[in-house]
Amino acid sequence: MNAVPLTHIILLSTALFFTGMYGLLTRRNMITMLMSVELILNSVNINFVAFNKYLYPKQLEGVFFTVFIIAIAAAEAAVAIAIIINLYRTHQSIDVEDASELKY
Amino acid sequence: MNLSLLVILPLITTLLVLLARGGGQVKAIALTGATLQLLLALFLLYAFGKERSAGDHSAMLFQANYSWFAPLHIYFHTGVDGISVAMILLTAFVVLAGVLVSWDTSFQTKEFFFLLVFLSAGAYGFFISLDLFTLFFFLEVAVIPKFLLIGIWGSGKKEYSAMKLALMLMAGSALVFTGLAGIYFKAGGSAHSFDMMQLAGGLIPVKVQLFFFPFVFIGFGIFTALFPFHTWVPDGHSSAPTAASMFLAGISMKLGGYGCLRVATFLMPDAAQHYAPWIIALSTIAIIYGAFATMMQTDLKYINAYSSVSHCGFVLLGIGMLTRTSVTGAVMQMVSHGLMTALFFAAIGMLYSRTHTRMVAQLGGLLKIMPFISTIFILAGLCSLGLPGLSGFAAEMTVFAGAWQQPSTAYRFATILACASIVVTAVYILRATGQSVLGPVTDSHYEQLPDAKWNEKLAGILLMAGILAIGLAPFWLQQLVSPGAEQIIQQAVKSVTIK
Amino acid sequence: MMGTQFFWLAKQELVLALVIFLLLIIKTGSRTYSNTSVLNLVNALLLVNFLAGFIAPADGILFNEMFHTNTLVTIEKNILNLGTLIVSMQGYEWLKTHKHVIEFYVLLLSTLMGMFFMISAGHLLMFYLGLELASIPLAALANFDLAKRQSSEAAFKYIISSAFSSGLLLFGISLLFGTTGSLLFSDLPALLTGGPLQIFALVLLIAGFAFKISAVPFHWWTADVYEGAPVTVSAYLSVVSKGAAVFVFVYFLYLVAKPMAAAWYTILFILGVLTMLIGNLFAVRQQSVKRLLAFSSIAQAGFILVGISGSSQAGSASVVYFILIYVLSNLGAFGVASVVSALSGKESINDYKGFYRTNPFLSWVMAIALFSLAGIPPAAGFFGKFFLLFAGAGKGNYALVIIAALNMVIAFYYYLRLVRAMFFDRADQEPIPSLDLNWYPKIGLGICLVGTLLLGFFGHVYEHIYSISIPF
Amino acid sequence: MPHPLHTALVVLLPLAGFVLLGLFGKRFGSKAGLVGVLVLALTTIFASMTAGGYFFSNGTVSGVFRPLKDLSFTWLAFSPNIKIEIGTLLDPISAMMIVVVSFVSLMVHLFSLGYMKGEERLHAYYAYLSLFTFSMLGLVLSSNIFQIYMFWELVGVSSYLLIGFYFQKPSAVAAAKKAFIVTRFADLGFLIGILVLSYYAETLDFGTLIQRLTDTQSSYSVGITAGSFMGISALTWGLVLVFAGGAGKSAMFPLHIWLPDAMEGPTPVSALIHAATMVVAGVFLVARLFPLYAFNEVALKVVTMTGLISAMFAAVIACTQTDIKRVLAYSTMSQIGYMMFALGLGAKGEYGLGYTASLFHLFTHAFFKSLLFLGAGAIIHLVHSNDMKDMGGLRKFMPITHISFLVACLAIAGIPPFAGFFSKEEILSTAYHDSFIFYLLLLLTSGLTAFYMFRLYFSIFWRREAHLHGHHGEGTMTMKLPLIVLMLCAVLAGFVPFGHFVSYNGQPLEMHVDLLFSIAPVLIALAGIGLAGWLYKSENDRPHSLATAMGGFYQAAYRKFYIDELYLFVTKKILFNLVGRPAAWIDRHIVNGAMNGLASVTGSISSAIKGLQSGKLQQYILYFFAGIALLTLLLIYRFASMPV
Repeated sequence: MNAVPLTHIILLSTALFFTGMYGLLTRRNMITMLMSVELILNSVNINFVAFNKYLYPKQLEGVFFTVFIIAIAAAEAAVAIAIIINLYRTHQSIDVEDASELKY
Repeated sequence: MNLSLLVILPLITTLLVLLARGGGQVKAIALTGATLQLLLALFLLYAFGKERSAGDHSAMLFQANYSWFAPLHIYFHTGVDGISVAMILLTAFVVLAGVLVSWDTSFQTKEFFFLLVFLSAGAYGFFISLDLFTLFFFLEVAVIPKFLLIGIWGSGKKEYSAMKLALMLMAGSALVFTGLAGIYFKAGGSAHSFDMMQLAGGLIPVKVQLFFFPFVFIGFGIFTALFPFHTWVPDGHSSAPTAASMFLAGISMKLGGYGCLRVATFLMPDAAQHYAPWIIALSTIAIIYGAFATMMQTDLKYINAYSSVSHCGFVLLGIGMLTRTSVTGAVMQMVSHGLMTALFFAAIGMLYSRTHTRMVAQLGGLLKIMPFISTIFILAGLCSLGLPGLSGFAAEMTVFAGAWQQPSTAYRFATILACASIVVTAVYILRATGQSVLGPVTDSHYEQLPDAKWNEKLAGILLMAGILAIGLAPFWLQQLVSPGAEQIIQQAVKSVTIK
Repeated sequence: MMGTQFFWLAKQELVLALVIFLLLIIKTGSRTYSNTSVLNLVNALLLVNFLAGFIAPADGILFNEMFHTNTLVTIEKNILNLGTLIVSMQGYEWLKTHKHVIEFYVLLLSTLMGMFFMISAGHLLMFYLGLELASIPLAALANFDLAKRQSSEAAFKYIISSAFSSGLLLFGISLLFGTTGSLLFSDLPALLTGGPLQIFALVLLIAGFAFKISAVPFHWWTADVYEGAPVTVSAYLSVVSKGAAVFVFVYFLYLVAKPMAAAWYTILFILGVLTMLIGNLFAVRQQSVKRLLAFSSIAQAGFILVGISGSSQAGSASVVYFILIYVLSNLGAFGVASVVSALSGKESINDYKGFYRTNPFLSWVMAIALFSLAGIPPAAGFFGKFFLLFAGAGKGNYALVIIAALNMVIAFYYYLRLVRAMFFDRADQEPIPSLDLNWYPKIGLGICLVGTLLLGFFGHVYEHIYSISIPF
Repeated sequence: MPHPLHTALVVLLPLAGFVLLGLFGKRFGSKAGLVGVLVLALTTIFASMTAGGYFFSNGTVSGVFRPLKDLSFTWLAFSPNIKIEIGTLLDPISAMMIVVVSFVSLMVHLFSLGYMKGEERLHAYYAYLSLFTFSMLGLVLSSNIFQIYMFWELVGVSSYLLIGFYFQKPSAVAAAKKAFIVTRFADLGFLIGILVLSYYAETLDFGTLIQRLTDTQSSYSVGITAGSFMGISALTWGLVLVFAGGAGKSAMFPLHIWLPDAMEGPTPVSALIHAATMVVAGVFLVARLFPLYAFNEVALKVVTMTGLISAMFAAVIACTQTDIKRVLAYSTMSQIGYMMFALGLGAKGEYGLGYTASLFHLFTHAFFKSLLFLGAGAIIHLVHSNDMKDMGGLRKFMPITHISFLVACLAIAGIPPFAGFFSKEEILSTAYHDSFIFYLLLLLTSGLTAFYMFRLYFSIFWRREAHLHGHHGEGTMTMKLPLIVLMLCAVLAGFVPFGHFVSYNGQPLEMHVDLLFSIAPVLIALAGIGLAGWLYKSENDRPHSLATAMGGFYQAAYRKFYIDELYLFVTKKILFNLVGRPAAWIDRHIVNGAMNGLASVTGSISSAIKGLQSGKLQQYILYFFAGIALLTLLLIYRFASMPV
């Protein structure tokens, strides 16, 4: 049952987190960036679930939190995509480099 | 009497100014308000004298204490001693004169008088405050009107000057603020207080004093043109409209001097002793250096502005010398310089409004064309160079006499240098008068120019009356101020004996 | 039992929810409605909402401590209500021609509701939900100038930044959960030990807050979003959204993270200094009024951090008091910028040259607001800032106070630049014409002006706030 | 019947005149002069009554004159001890001075009626004259050293106003400025001297000051002699500094440069201020503090030497000038040099002969010198020129002026029985008793005096036949009358038994004229007159060839020994260029530059970091994350105490 230790799962989530970070920082496509953010959120989800399962098995807080995060991530993605679509209308591009008029 | 009236009266005036219709009404209201202020100030003088002669020798009279921000121990605590009364009188004189000389303002009259009268409210509030918070509040209240007065109605590079003045004064306030924070939290254990009368009894530990005194002193010093933080003075004064120049030099710079005295020296006597050599050194530099710099100026307003640097040096010198006489002299110098410089600026403003130049070289022979204006110009000059019978003499001599009471050779040397500045003063004053109002008429257009109008005459006469009242009979001012000075100095002297 | 209590304690949220539902019904129900009537209705409802906040404030908890409220919380929500009302009135000129007025208000009020839940949160989950409810619709709002490129860019930057920041915040919460096993505010203090993971969690959480109140180095989105978004939304962001985050931040630090006070004090110190400095330095050379105000609001956040760092009852009271004043003064400034932008389309400082000659009232509102932001009496900002910095000084960290005080000088410079443009300079091109305002924005600006001028003089306002604010 | 009130009236009447004329002068129009004269006449009457009363009834106690102090009130109290008490102090010298001052002033007022007729600002002129008279009378009656300083300054400013009366003439304005500034500079010494003396004596009152500091037993005296700076005792410092003030007002070398220029003022003013009254204030001041000076060898030496040098120096220059007023100015300086010299020796010799001699000379000099100036005024009024080259043969046109001028010249040359003879005799006698060299030098100077005065006289009244066309006569009666009155004084003043009234210790001092002693001075004076007659009585080229023969020395004297140039160099080149200009420059560029620099540094930092806000979202995220990473590292390093 306990074949997979908590640290491994934490490592996984950390890896996922940094994958997300990496994607967020390097991808120029806005949709990909949005996906990278989702990765970060998912690493958090893994954390919650793992902590809940391994450390505080009698509680449900972690699990519930995860449920809410997933729900909200969906809402967030919806709004973000709407914004990106709108941005595409004005910019004719979803390259993040093109959306850098506001500066200094 | 209720001291708050001094603040309320100008505030009501400003309100009425706002509600007034048309320039005429605005002016009439402002004039009435300023006259009432003067009457109130004179009544205060009378009431103060009566109370004192009735045997009330408490440090501050007419005290009133209202809670303002109770959790922070902030009170609206008012009270006056002789020093404050003297400063209030000065304010009243300059305000009325300022309103009078601005009579011809036609551009945005309402705003102009609103700001002008509003400034006076700040000054009164400052002088009656016994609570550091309210004092600081009133110190800063004046910033906006000053800035706007210079920037809107000023001349020359007014924007630059207004910015510079506002920023440097703000920097001064920032330093004062830091000092206040230190005093508040470090004085006497957990009993946080802003009340000067409570803080005065040597409540602030010496270490704290030594750390925070420079903040407070330099902070207020910036207001009163402490070298090398005086550079706003020439620019600010020269760009400001006449009434604002009068106000700046006549009252606003005095806020600094008063603060140096009432807050820095009174509350932190040990530090005042400790830093006295620095204060004296800086003020002596300001006196001499200011005087020499004045000598090279060619613009009348710059001349007066730089000479203010020099003259305000006397104030700081008097404070730094820390004797009863010198401190009395410093206060007298504040009053005297306030009146004198206001008169000077008024005269310059009148000349400028007619000839449209302030350059000494372009003026000349105006005594014949405008005898009244030229006469007050010359009289202001004579007061500035310390002619007996005018206020400058009595004040400066009191500073010198007080300074000389310090036996240290270095202090004596500083005093002699300060005395020597009166020669330089004579040089630049006589150069300025000699070239601008005396000598041949340089421009035939000047021949047609009119002399002072009733309002200008009244302003000149008013300020002259003040100057003469001190110059001919300085004893009343000296007796008014001296007990207050004594009280401030006592702290410093006491702290020496404790050491 | 539970029923009535619920109605009383969550009454502000409920009123808000009713308003939102009403708007949705109108939207779905009627096909033809005029913008002005909607605006009349909404403003009236918002006024009712604001006034309702004062009725029978009660203390209590709901949903197993998930939700709590007390007089302080009520006042905080009222402040936010007031801010929203003013924003709405000032946005009148922009909204009356906008195609999606109802949607605007639905989104706006949803975020407000999110903030209410955030403030009332007693559990990190509740807090997170409130936070997201407050953030996501804001991104949509930022894009509300639908045809403008900059508006979309701003919205995109905001949503991604916000999502990233909540990702980090959640990561922090997950670590907190991992190390303590509880996310209930009342349990947490006892469980905090100060281990490395908890410190990491703390940093992440503070970064989440810092993002919302735009503290350096988590502020990068601020200026871009403020500039790109419609002015009304920027105003809302800078005042209401920031205010709500500050309230929760204080609550979190003072009550929940108290055992780690030494650690967060250090963070606040660093962030405070950086925020003031960077905010001011960037503001100094801005040409756009909105951007100027954006950086100014960043710098203000620095001052708020100084106040929070005071770690005392005076500190928390001063923060609330400051926010109240800040709401009025910042909305004064944004309000003028908003009507000017809506009616003349001008947004640069140079455009404001000669403004005083054509629009004296707006100039005075702007000037007083700016002086208040700069902390110059008699504007209330003086009192707010004085107390904030004083609270900071109470900790004995005078270096912080000196830096803050000197920063006020720099800040004063750029506020004066704008005042100078309005009052001193003559316009080099066509000045902004005399603007004919509807009475909504006029009232909105009037409230700001009067409030900014008079608030400082009523000592018992502060006294009251002090008496109910969070002790340390 | 000297009543304190009378003494006060002596001072207050001219003040009232000043206020009246200053405020309402315009209303009087051309009558302003009459008002002035009337006030001054009253003043003179009160002054004479006061002085008469003092000398003849209440001044003496058992034959010795005692100072009378009256009407004292505290004007300004610096500290409980050191306070300015305004009051009057009557003693022999002040009693003598009020008479001289008011009398000469009256004469000048009278003379001005004619001289200044038709002047536009006549009321201002008379107002200034009244102001001056007030200040001068106040000065001599001062009972307090600070009071004297105040009036001292007032005298200075009224002199400024009068010299610069023709304010549209740049040279007049410059001269007035110069006079004021030079004396101001000297007054600095006076002021510091007062501070030094009062610090040790703890009083400002003359009587108390002198009494405390001369009492060698008192702690005050011990203190001031013990206190020293740079090896010189505080008393010496104080006295020398005070003397510096006196020397400035009295135009002693090297502070004399203002006096010749001051001749730019209206000539009657020169008669009043620069001949009879203000310029002798220095002598008066030293006399006032004489007991203290007598106490200090060094200070006295300074006084003596200054007097001697000035006397000789001015006499030499006077021989070469061609502006008649300048000649008179240098002559004044020379004569005051005599007075100073004698005063410096006043503590020696028989019963302080020098003291009496000095003041006696002051007394007689006042009459004949003001007479000379008024005469010169009358001449200038006629010729409209100051230069003796434009004159000659005027004796026919102005007989009264001629005679009075001659009498005055004889008086100043020291020819018996004119007034100057007696007083100069006493001074020479003082010198003779002290040092033979001094005596010889003074004798030579007195020869020079006779020479230059008669050079002046001959050049004006003889030399050539003049043809004046359309001149308006010698002047009005009001101009002639003062000449005649003063001429009488110049003849008779010498016979006043001066020593009876004014002496070092208040006891009468018998002065006697030793005929044998008089031979040498009179002879040398006659020689001077003879030489002058030979050179200038008729037109010839002897003066020119003599001047050429003297070469460089003549040039140097003509150029006033380049003292003015030296001053100009010091002020314009050194003070203006090396102090003033740099101060102004430093202020604008360095101090102000530093303030502006702070602003621009802030601005450039701002520009330097603007790239951080690049507008690129991914960079923002990076910074965001970097911020978290750094904070975490820092905090874990600092605060993490225990493992997870």
